[in-house]
Amino acid sequence: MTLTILYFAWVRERIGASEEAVDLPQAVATPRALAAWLAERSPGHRAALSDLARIRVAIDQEFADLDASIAGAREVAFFPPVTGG
Amino acid sequence: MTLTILYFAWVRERIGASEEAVDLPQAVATPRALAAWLAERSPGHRAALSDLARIRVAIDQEFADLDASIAGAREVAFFPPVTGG
Amino acid sequence: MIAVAVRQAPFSIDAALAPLEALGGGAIASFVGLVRGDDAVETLTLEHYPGMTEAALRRLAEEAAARWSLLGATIIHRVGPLRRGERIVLVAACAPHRRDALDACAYLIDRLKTDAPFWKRETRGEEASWVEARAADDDAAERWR
Amino acid sequence: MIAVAVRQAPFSIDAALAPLEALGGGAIASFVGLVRGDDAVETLTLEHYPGMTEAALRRLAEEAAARWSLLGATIIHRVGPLRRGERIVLVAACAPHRRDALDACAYLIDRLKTDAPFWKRETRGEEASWVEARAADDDAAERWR
Repeated sequence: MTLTILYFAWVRERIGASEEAVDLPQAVATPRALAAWLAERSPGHRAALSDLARIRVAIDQEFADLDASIAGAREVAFFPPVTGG
Repeated sequence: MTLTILYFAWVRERIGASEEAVDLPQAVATPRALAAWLAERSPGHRAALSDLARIRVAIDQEFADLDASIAGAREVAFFPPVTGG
Repeated sequence: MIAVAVRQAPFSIDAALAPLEALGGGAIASFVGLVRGDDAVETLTLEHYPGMTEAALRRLAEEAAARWSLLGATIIHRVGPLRRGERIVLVAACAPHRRDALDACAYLIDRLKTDAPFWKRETRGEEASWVEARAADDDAAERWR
Repeated sequence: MIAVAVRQAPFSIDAALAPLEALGGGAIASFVGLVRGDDAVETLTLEHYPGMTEAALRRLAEEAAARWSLLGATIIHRVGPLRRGERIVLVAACAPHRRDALDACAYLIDRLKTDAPFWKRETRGEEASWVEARAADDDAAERWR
């Protein structure tokens, strides 16, 4: 399964990329598992995604829980709590 | 004592004047008494000022009670409840 | 900064809010009252009590500024004949943060409805009538006391 | 009528409210958020999640329109670098009567703070830092649930 991963704000800065396409092992079924799997990719990924208390997630452009299912998703985004307005 | 009396909205229309200067007998000490005294001036005054439940008052450009004192006032206004905004 | 104005001519909201935007706050809440288009009213004519009106509006703005530590407040009220869709009134409050600005803005328009000497006359075809005061407006003003 | 926009360029409040003023309602409440001038921040840079942002703003406006029977709602949010005093966001609600417009306007800005994917970065001199989310914003959004 190929998934688009998006990063915003300091998550993006630490990883050094705003977007990547990944081929996901079937065992990775939630944003929490996905973050742990992505953290192996580089020190930047690890720095960005190790403290999940500071991370929020959207699945296919909807806010989602870290333990939601990503089965069938096309796009998952990781970012800090929002600060607009 | 010479007093300026002002009328607004339908009070003004019924009386047919927006302003008049009156020399007040000393016995007329409140807006309520003043309205009764003015009502004698013409049928229009009577029509405008007979139902005081529908009338509001300002003394020297401050909202006031019908039974407030008008001693020393320069200007008394009679008008319907306000409807701005 | 307190600014109040009673005028016949139309006003720009951008121009009205510009002095508030210059105060350094992060929040401006504003309310615009319009001549409604939902009934047969063709013209609304606003009469007021010159002198008393300006003083009443200024006092209202000062009360709001003190109660919510505003950086500024603006009230503009038009008088004379107005057509459907035209702006009647603008109230606006500027504060460092949004809660103060939002609450002060609601206060300003609720209190203006009962505490400022304006009167509205509606014209429908040949017929003209003075608008009656609404008990709901008294209730809305009362909740701030 | 629902209108939402995410844009870099400045916007006019008069122009933003004109479509709401054409709806025949008597009340428009609006809120403008500005880059505050009370600290050493020189530039605020807004990042967002294209696609998700517009959908989130539209849903927010639709929820407000349903909850208060609005005639219309408008949200404009800027992105990119902004200087002190510049407008960041405008939310506005139009209703027949003022209470609905005022409440819906407060709802729109409270919910936008927690439900729309924007992030602010502050620049002070040579130093840049991402703005931390505020617990007070969560509380403000929570009171509408």
